[in-house]
Amino acid sequence: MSNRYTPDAGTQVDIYRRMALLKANDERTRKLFTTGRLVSPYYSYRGQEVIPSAISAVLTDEDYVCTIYRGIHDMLAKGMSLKSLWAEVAGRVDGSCKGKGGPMHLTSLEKGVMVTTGIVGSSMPIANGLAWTAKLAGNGRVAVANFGDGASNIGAFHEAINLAAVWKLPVIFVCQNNLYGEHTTYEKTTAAKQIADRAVGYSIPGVRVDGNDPLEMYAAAAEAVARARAGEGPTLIEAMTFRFFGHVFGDDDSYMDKEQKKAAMAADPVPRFRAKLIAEGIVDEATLAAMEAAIEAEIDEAVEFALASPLPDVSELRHDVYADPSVIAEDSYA
Amino acid sequence: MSNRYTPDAGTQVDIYRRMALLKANDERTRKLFTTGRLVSPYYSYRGQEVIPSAISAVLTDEDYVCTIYRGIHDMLAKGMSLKSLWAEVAGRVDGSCKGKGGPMHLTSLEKGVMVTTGIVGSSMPIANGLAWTAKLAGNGRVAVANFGDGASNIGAFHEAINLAAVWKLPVIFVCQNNLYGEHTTYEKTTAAKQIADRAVGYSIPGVRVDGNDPLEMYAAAAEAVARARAGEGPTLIEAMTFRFFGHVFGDDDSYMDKEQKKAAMAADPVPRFRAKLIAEGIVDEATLAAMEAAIEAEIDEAVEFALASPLPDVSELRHDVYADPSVIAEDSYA
Amino acid sequence: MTDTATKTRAVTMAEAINRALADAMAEDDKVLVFGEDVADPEGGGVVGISRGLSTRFGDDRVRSTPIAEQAIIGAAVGSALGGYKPVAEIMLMNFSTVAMDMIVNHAAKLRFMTGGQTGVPLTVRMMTGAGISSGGQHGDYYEAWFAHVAGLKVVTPSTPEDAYGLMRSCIEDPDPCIFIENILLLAMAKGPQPDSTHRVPIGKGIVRQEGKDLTIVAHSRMVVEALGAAKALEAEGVSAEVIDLRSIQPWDRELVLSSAAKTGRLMIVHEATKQFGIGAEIAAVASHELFGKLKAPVHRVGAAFCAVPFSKPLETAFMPDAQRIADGARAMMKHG
Amino acid sequence: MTDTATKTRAVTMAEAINRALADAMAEDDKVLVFGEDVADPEGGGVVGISRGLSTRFGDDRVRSTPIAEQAIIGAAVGSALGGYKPVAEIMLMNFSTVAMDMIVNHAAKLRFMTGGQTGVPLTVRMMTGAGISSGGQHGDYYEAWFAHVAGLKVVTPSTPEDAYGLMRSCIEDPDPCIFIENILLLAMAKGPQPDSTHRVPIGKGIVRQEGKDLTIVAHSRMVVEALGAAKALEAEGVSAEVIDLRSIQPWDRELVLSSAAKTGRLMIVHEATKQFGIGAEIAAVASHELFGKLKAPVHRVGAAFCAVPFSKPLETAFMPDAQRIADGARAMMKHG
Ligand SMILES: Cc1ncc(C[n+]2csc(CCOP(=O)(O)OP(=O)(O)O)c2C)c(N)n1
Ligand SMILES: Cc1ncc(C[n+]2csc(CCOP(=O)(O)OP(=O)(O)O)c2C)c(N)n1
Ligand SMILES: [Mg+2]
Ligand SMILES: [Mg+2]
Repeated sequence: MSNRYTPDAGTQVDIYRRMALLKANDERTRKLFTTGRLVSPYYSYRGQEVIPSAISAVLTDEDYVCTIYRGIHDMLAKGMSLKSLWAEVAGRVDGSCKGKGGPMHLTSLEKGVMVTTGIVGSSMPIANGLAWTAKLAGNGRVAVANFGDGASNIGAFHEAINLAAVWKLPVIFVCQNNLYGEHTTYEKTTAAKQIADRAVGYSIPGVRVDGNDPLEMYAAAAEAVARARAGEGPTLIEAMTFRFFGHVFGDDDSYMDKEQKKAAMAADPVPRFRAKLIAEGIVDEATLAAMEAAIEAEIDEAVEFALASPLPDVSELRHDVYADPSVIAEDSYA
Repeated sequence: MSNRYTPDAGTQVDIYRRMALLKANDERTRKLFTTGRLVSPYYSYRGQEVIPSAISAVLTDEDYVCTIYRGIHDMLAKGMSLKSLWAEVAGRVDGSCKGKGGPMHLTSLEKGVMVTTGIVGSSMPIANGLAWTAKLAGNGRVAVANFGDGASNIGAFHEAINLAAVWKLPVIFVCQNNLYGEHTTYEKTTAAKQIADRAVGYSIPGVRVDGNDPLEMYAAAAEAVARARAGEGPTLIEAMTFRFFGHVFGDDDSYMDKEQKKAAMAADPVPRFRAKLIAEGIVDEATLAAMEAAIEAEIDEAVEFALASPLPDVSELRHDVYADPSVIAEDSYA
Repeated sequence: MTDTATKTRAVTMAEAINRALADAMAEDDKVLVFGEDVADPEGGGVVGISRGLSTRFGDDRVRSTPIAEQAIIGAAVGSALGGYKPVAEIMLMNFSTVAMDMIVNHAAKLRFMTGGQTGVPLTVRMMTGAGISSGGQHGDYYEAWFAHVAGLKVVTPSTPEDAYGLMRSCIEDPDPCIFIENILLLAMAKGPQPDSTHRVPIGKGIVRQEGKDLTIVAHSRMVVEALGAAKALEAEGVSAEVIDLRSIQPWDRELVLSSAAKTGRLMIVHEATKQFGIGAEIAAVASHELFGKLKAPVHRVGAAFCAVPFSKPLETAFMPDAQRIADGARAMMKHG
Repeated sequence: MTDTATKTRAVTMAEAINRALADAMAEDDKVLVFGEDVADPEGGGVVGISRGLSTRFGDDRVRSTPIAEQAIIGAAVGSALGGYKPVAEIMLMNFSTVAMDMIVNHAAKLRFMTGGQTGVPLTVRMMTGAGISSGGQHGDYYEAWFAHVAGLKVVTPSTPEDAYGLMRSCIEDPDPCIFIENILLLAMAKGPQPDSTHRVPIGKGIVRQEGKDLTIVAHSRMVVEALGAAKALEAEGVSAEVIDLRSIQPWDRELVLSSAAKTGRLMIVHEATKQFGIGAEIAAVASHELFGKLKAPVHRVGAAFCAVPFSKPLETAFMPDAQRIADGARAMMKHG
């Protein structure tokens, strides 16, 4: 890891702030799902907070992010409004997608969160297109494509990285390797010793990093973003991590290695980084406690806002299919 | 190149026999297309004769081959009957596919030529399935998947090789790298320095060989087949070659580097190997001349057979859609 | 093949399919089962359809795959060509969009393109259906696409018995079959457990309820809604005949046309969007064959023309239901 | 948008599309063109549709791609989201089967799933059509699939003028458009070269020939066959009205229904296989809307239910032609 990309103290605290927000938000979400106040599949990202928190610290609001069903951490770290996120998760009119998309299809244009896909692999080819527009416009933006370890075996991964490499697009391919795709282990499905090795086949840099180490993650992201902005093309980052609550919330974890899971949860990166920041004197406990309290209050407010927002009217089925709703025959709704 | 896999004199002559057959067959085909006696797109393989000739020398009739629109060399080298091939190319009832498939969709069950696809990349996932059955049955067969350099950038390539690697399937992935995909060069489309490099991403052996050198090609094929039969899994072979007559016969070659093409044609592997065999005293000129004359005669006979074979009756549209033609409503043909 | 069922204890549709796979594997060692998460270490399928199979029949024949649907269907095509009887799972129908080449250009066409030299006796299982708040990319019905492709067969059971019988028929069929499972029905549909000789012939529908005033044709979960509508209509003195198509390609023209000829009124219901759905084909054939003989125009009910929406009231309004079906029937009764 | 054309010299459909792309690129620097072999060093497209564009507008905006249709359509979706107007080429419609996810789950749905926050104003060009001995994987028509997907628009010109006008309309449209080119028509269809203001509104058909005894609805190359049939019928005293649909999604219900109401007889012709083709939707709607008003059942003509066969006599018999259309019309004239 090169020293060139060590985050300064302020940035480290900023990364922690994002991590704390993500952790608190996931905890709140699981709570509301558990009590039945919200109902839908929920793909908890708990345990993977470091990755987008560190990456987002090197991005601007104008940079693009494409992510997946397990992607709320990516959006929140990028700065998406908690209120419009929660209202969308609750399926309300004030949701970022008017309740039409839901937790698997969030978009936040102001923060560059362009696409959230439920199809494994599909974040990558779309990120290329966004990166291409940045290159055409010469505006210096980059696009980040998030995906899982399982997605590294699907065709879209290959096609997208090859195209990005030959066109030298400003994309960062971020594989959040949590060792499982649904219930199947990395080893059973993935022939590469490490996914980062696949970069060789595209003549681009590929690095495997500890995705639960904020400094290592930051350095990798900063280097990749710098390369992209400098016109040097894409980078493949394989960020090693773990998901604490299985594939979809409510899963039984019988398919998991219990020791592995216990160890991962014991090494929870959020309290770990918190303790490190305090131990190194970068920030004091009271400041972090106040930050965390503020986050809880912000989440309280967002949840309240969301649940107070009305449900959409059924006439909404006719809108946003095409820009002009009149092209749809009336009896298409019979 | 290891000495373990040097073909003996008889095998070298056998490889040459296949090459001579392929060359003569392509020449005859182009002639018939030029005179308008046959009409359809034709993807000449002239220049690529060595690859399947050397590979087929290490295969049995029971081994499987999946190939592509540019694949008649692969079939003939594997031993497909000239008569049923020619009758199919001419769209006649005695064609291997009763005239329904045509030159882009030939199949020859007796020789293990299972699928000829017109879709770039699609030979590979299907070859896996065949290889899997060989493994399940424990019959020692292998499956060869042929494809082009352009196909190495499509999703199916990636998915298929990864699956073959994790399941240790007895497949040989043979990339016939003729430097162009339709009219686009390798460099413009392919981020890998060499396609063989992509094997790293699947933890399998990947070799780039001179696909116009029969000994080198034989050695690579023999090693890959031996590995496959021994249960050690797939190999990716990138065989460097060149196609003399463009993408589809009749193409203008304005998109090609003229010097490159001239040099490739000057280094025509068929006369080159012929001269070498004679120079090394492996076989004498008269023997080869007789062999070539026999090949011409065999082609004469096949062409005559094909053109004498009747065209299919239109009632054939109703057959071979399903095993049982009665499932199709009569008015589906109105 | 005859349609027979010996009844014993009640099972869910998920259990019936599981049993069909197990029985087929036990009877024919050429039957293979594979797809994402299908083996027991991975839970035997995301909703347990293949539970127990890898333990019983071994890792050779029952395999969890990488997330790579082209490779999955490719392996199915290749193993079918090699003489096996693969049953591949595409977890949800929307994911078939990454494997359409293998299904349409290869599985469907190889028999014809090879002049009958080869056949591709594979079965692809796909779950789908709206109603579980999974949003726009997890609940589409594309049976109309598959039915439009010569060479494919398409079945969509609505009961455990039919699921068993159709799965066994698909596996034994010499041609590629698309087996569509409604995600709600898998747990919700309960019925007698068929014995191992039970088969449902592909292409044969069934009358679920007899009636004389109008015919409602449905498949998959919409059969349940159609029966609900029929009940409501009965209370109003309208007698609806409900036909469960069970197979979409081929579909049972004889049954549908004879029923419609009898009642004089035909409605088709499906969860796919109405426009260009399979209801169009059935309506077109019926309007043609029964020209001048129907009392009312053929009526179609389908999902709204949009992606499956997330928010509950939208998702509920998106899907056809008993009320919309009954409303349509009431309007039809004003004719003729 | 109005349908206007100023006529000058005759051009082929290929030239008209080329001109439409060039004019659009000249007027709006957000228009991008890409696909396999489309740039000039690669010949400007396999049949030259994009010839001259990369030379004139530069390698940034006109790009030959790897053979990777998911990446191509992904780049189109992403660049459309980023404010550009991509025109992507999928060389042949059969190859869209490897990119259906990007088209169906993403391009079509993103506007709806994002609650209108984003739109995906892309155009995908696809050639197709039987008749050139290219066998079973190079000539399919899947317009019925695309038309079934909410969010997509689908157009299928049969003349150079319409090709120009529809291409300009597709590029300017805020939603994703599938632009279907018949491979024979590209060179065969000749007509006046429209000026740069010419647009054909998406969703509007056109009467190619007026008639009073029956209405024949066709699109793409089948319009040529329908006109051929109309000519033969005229000699027999049967006056056929021929409608060129031009757009499939949305299609011009008003035009089709008013013509069919006038003539009392409706036939729909397409090169896709008849079963579950777009003719079914049109027949279903017309049979519904004109219930009791038609003199004969709606008749559909489509390709045989099999893969496109290679051998010439089979390929010829596979495709609908003027004779089959005229035969159908003669049979219809016996009714009513
Ligand atoms: C094309 C496709 N196939 C299958 C699925 C079902 N599915 C959803 S998530 C998932 C696992 C993905 O694993 P990974 O890429 O490692 O991401 P993670 O969920 O671990 O974050 C699967 C198989 C899908 N959504 N899309
Ligand atoms: C999925 C798909 N996309 C595009 C095509 C059109 N096409 C046919 S051959 C070809 C070039 C393939 O190049 P390569 O793989 O190098 O094989 P070669 O023809 O050189 O032997 C293309 C693009 C196709 N057949 N299938
Ligand atoms: Mg994972
Ligand atoms: Mg090539």
